[in-house]
Amino acid sequence: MTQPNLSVDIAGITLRNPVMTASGTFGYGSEFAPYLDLEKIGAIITKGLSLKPKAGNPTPRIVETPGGMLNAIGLQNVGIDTFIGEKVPYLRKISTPVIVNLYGNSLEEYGELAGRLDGIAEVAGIEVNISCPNVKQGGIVFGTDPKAAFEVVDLVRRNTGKPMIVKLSPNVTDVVVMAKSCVDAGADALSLINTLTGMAIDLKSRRPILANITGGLSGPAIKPVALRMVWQVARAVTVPVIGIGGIMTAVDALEFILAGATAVQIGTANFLDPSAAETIAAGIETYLVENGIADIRELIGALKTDR
Amino acid sequence: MTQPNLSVDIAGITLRNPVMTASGTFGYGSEFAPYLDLEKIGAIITKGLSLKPKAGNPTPRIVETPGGMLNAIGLQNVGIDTFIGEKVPYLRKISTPVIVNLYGNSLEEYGELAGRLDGIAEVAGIEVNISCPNVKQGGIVFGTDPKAAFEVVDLVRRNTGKPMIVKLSPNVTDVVVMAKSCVDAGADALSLINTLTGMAIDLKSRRPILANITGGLSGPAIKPVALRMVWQVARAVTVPVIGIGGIMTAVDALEFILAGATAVQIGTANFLDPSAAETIAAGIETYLVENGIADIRELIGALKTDR
Amino acid sequence: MQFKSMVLSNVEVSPSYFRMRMTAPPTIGVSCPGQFVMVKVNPAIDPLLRRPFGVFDLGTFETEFTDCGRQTYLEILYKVVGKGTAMLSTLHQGDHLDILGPLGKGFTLGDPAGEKLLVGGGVGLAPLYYLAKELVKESRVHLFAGGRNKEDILCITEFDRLGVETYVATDDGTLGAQGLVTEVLEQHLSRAGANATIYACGPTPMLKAVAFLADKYGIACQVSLEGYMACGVGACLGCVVQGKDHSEATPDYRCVCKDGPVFDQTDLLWS
Amino acid sequence: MQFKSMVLSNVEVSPSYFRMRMTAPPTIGVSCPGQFVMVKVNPAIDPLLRRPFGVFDLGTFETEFTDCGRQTYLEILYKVVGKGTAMLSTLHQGDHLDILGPLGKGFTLGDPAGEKLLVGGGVGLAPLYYLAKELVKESRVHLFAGGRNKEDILCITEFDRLGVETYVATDDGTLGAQGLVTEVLEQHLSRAGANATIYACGPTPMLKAVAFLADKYGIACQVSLEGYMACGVGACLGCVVQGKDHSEATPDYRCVCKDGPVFDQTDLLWS
Ligand SMILES: Cc1cc2nc3c(=O)[nH]c(=O)nc-3n(C[C@H](O)[C@H](O)[C@H](O)COP(=O)(O)OP(=O)(O)OC[C@H]3O[C@@H](n4cnc5c(N)ncnc54)[C@H](O)[C@@H]3O)c2cc1C
Ligand SMILES: Cc1cc2nc3c(=O)[nH]c(=O)nc-3n(C[C@H](O)[C@H](O)[C@H](O)COP(=O)(O)OP(=O)(O)OC[C@H]3O[C@@H](n4cnc5c(N)ncnc54)[C@H](O)[C@@H]3O)c2cc1C
Ligand SMILES: Cc1cc2nc3c(=O)[nH]c(=O)nc-3n(C[C@H](O)[C@H](O)[C@H](O)COP(=O)(O)O)c2cc1C
Ligand SMILES: Cc1cc2nc3c(=O)[nH]c(=O)nc-3n(C[C@H](O)[C@H](O)[C@H](O)COP(=O)(O)O)c2cc1C
Ligand code: FES
Ligand code: FES
Repeated sequence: MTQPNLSVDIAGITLRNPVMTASGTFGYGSEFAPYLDLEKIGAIITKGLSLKPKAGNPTPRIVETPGGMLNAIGLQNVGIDTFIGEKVPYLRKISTPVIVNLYGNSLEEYGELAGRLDGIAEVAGIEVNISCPNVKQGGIVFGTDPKAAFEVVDLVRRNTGKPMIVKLSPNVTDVVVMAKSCVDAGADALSLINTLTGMAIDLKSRRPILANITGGLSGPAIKPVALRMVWQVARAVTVPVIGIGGIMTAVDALEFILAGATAVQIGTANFLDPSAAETIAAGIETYLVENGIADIRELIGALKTDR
Repeated sequence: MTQPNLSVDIAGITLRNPVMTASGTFGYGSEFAPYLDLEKIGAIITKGLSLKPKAGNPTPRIVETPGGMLNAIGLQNVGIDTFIGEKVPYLRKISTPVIVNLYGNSLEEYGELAGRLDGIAEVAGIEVNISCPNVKQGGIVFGTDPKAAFEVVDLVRRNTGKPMIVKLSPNVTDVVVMAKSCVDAGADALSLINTLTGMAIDLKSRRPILANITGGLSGPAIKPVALRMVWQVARAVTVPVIGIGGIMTAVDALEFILAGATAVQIGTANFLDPSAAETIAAGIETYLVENGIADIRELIGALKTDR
Repeated sequence: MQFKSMVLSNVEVSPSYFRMRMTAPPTIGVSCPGQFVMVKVNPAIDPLLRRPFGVFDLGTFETEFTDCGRQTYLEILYKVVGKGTAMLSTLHQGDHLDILGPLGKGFTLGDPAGEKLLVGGGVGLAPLYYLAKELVKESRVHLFAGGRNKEDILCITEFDRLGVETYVATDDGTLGAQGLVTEVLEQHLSRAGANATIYACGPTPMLKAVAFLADKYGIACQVSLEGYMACGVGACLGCVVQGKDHSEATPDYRCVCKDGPVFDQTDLLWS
Repeated sequence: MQFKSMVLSNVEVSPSYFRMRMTAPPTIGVSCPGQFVMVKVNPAIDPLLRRPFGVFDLGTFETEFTDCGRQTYLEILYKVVGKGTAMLSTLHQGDHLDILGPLGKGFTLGDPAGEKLLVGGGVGLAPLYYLAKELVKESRVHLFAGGRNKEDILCITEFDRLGVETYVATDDGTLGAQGLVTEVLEQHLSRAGANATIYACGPTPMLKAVAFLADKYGIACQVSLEGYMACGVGACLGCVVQGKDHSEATPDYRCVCKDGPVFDQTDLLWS
């Protein structure tokens, strides 16, 4: 059999295979270069970027939980200026598309940031993280209110010509409502899920383990929730969906693809195995070969739900 | 040191210790009698009861997931008539309070069922499961809409003089809003969390593993989410809160109590160790003794969140 | 009952099939062959749930390590199919397991005068060995063992040694007759007495075919089913199968774990 | 690098302290003492994250099992404190582990002429052994080992054998001087040369006290820190500590995993 096609298109970005790395779990890519071949993965999504450098939360920032982990990094990042000065030159050296995950603490910050990134050729696209509190509006999270989400996405849309992925929060009653709102506002693709809000307590000290009290749950534990949401959203929208949440193996990734994901992102798995993204991409290829599937696109949304 | 006090009061029901068994995971109690002493646990919550017998979903109904399991039993149960005829006589033999978990597929069913249970002396209290679709209203789940939840709880309140616990769904944007709505409608106590909606896929057959496609996620995987929600709700309401979700050990139970739970429920753990509830109750006692704590109530909500 | 057990041996009897012997308390009461145990493979949460396995054998042996000079053991015969069984297969003598059981309702031995026809597909053989051990005491016992190839045909010499007459069929003919085990069974059924009983365990399609034959020849038939289980004690309602009177309006679900795993085939709805 | 390793030995050297030797590829490049490895205790998801351990020793031994007749090994010295280390302690020779490392920036050996003062609290001793091995080649090395009681004082004879002068202090006086190791250190500092260097690893309060003494006596001091880690390679930002110029407005967070674990004490904000 000839080589199967693994390439997919997300919002106009061509990926050599559907395996991307999730924001905040892969640094700016260079950290992982000693462990895998960055040219063998579909895309790199960089750590959440903001306009100004952000200190992030005090420590402890991470804690292991059953089958998962909580993080409350607090979106620490270098800010757009340092990003342009120090990170972009490295990204120029790799041919794999680099997608910049961004966030703001106000509507205006989102808009301005998107505008500044629009001019940078090395940025193949942007992923808008809307799981952030709107500091100006009493801290309500953009991504949990369809109207607030619409406003953010709409503003970003007007400030960028780049392919725009919107990353959805799972901490909502109806993820489909949120998804539709973002698509209506101009999202070219949706990625989900971000982390579930959780908490861990230390009995001895009688304190929350995380300095921030609550944090975001990721890892295998959340996979069933992520799979369900991806399935719900993929059936409800026409833009491509990117599946994220607890993907550890090629089998996990293929399950998300069956559920309707055009691509997947690998997050926590990078910590357990820094070559995970490459291994998973290779595993998908092997699966296609062994099952005589000529094109990965045959599997997207191919889940059979009749009985 | 003298024996510590483990007894707590939930909505007027006195529990000898704060460890209850969660609905749907402990049958009607008798199934577990060979493995533990039912007189050593705080309360038994029976399988979700409906007015008419309910067939439940086709199989497969359960599947293991990373650190958890999905179930889509479909609330199979014998219905109120058989419950009264066949189950109540057994319950009469044990002194541990028995709380009946109930649900309806319409507002009216909830009301009628509550009314019928009101007259049964063996029933110490009721736990209203609002994580059910309102069949008459296009299937929207009562427990995900504050108004629908208010209506259900309000109606049940008017049909019962028994202590009433309302069991909250975690599949919502803001669990505090739901909690307040239920308290406003007359809930004497709140229990949380019910299962998170999830999904599992079999790559080989390209089908969902559960016949029902989606199911409810329980077990250690969900503990961080449950702990966070219990903490949020306990700070926001004045009625007692019962913590549920992935509790496997006495340490887990104590963490929920620190977060604000007056009692806890043991669910999935019963499957791994049928004596789990008794073991956990004993473990809590040991902890109190070893730490010189005279009364479990000293720990309720004792989490320190200042830094 | 629930007990801590120690692995005594864990041997690969055929590629990916293992036979594990472990300690059991002397008070372990297996009320009848066909019951099963739920094994917690390790104390961690991965895998989370217990795994069900039929009782392959039960007995005692002499030892100097107990006061009474004897030790009770339990054996299971299992196939590595996924995570839990893969982990089981790596255990060594001296490793510990947590066991729940014996559970469920097993086989009814019935009238000793009748011929006993055991039908096992692949690892479905597991509960039939302990059954055969009981049956041979008073009855004439035949075993029909089927599989895809010779590697799926397990422990035949052990059955031989009990005095059981064995018949083998494999899909590829690498052992015994080529074809389905039900074909070999049918040849035998056509001349079996009316008081014969079939005892079958194996994949569902095989059980269906066996039940069909039992009906056709009017011969009593008990089948041992599998079902995805969480609790093993009839509480979670995860493992149910439809009883003969089942309908949506008047549900008749039976728990494989508590009402079974062994059922009279006429009590089930074979859809 | 990331490699599969086989356990060669795993010995309890003191109650709840273990020393594990495992295979490593010959190309494993430890650039300097003080680096660490991230160990995946088992391939399951419980525990999920890798666990960080300092490199206690590294070397080769003769063996007939490799072509070149030698095998590289790596040693860690660890204390059982939770789930991951408890599981590690049950591993036997022949068991497999997945290792990431060596990672991070270790100790700077500096001017050989200066006296080298190693300060270890409890299992904080771990990275100091490999450091001492390197330092003794050219320098005079002292070790100050502290703990709650004599069982926390590890591998002192190994340091002795290297020619290191060892001083011990325990809280309860069951070994060495009674009191804090920093008290013993201070006695020595008062007569140490200005070109001496302190190398410290242990609990944070001890490191703080050591850094305070280093300032007081104007002596260079490198400290090895701990931090909760997920990635180990500087990507997750979980393990950070505040650098000397840190403020909310101009954040100066350093990754323990990548910028450390060893820092010059003057580069850190000791709040
Ligand atoms: C009453 C009963 C008796 C059994 N006796 C035996 C026996 O003697 N020997 C033997 O080899 N097997 C037996 N099985 C099947 C055995 O339980 C499964 O092969 C085993 O649980 C697979 O676990 P795994 O982790 O390797 O597979 P995975 O596929 O990783 O398991 C995932 C989940 O599915 C469940 N599962 C997978 N396959 C089955 C199955 N066929 N039946 C029920 N649950 C399943 C597992 O228990 C687990 O919860 C029996 C099953 C039942 C219900
Ligand atoms: C750079 C570095 C080097 C270390 N070197 C050694 C060594 O040589 N010998 C040794 O015994 N210990 C060392 N530690 C500490 C060791 O990593 C922890 O004791 C170990 O991770 C505890 O795992 P556990 O599963 O037993 O404990 P648990 O408490 O169950 O672990 C839960 C989580 O907390 C983390 N954690 C717990 N304690 C610590 C800690 N002190 N530091 C960092 N993370 C922690 C674990 O990694 C895990 O993610 C080192 C830590 C770091 C950061
Ligand atoms: C340490 C850490 C940091 C993260 N930082 C970000 C971030 O900056 N922006 C973002 O959109 N998501 C962030 N995430 C969420 C991940 O991108 C991903 O959505 C989530 O972890 C679920 O996937 P997983 O289960 O594969 O890890 C972070 C996750 C982790 C664990
Ligand atoms: C098999 C199964 C059946 C359940 N049935 C019910 C039910 O009938 N009514 C209900 O309110 N909750 C039901 N639940 C939810 C549990 O009571 C509990 O809220 C949930 O499992 C989380 O707790 P755990 O993680 O300890 O299992 C069921 C859970 C399981 C696993
Ligand atoms: S396994 Fe729970 S009812 Fe059968
Ligand atoms: S452990 Fe991830 S940045 Fe240090």
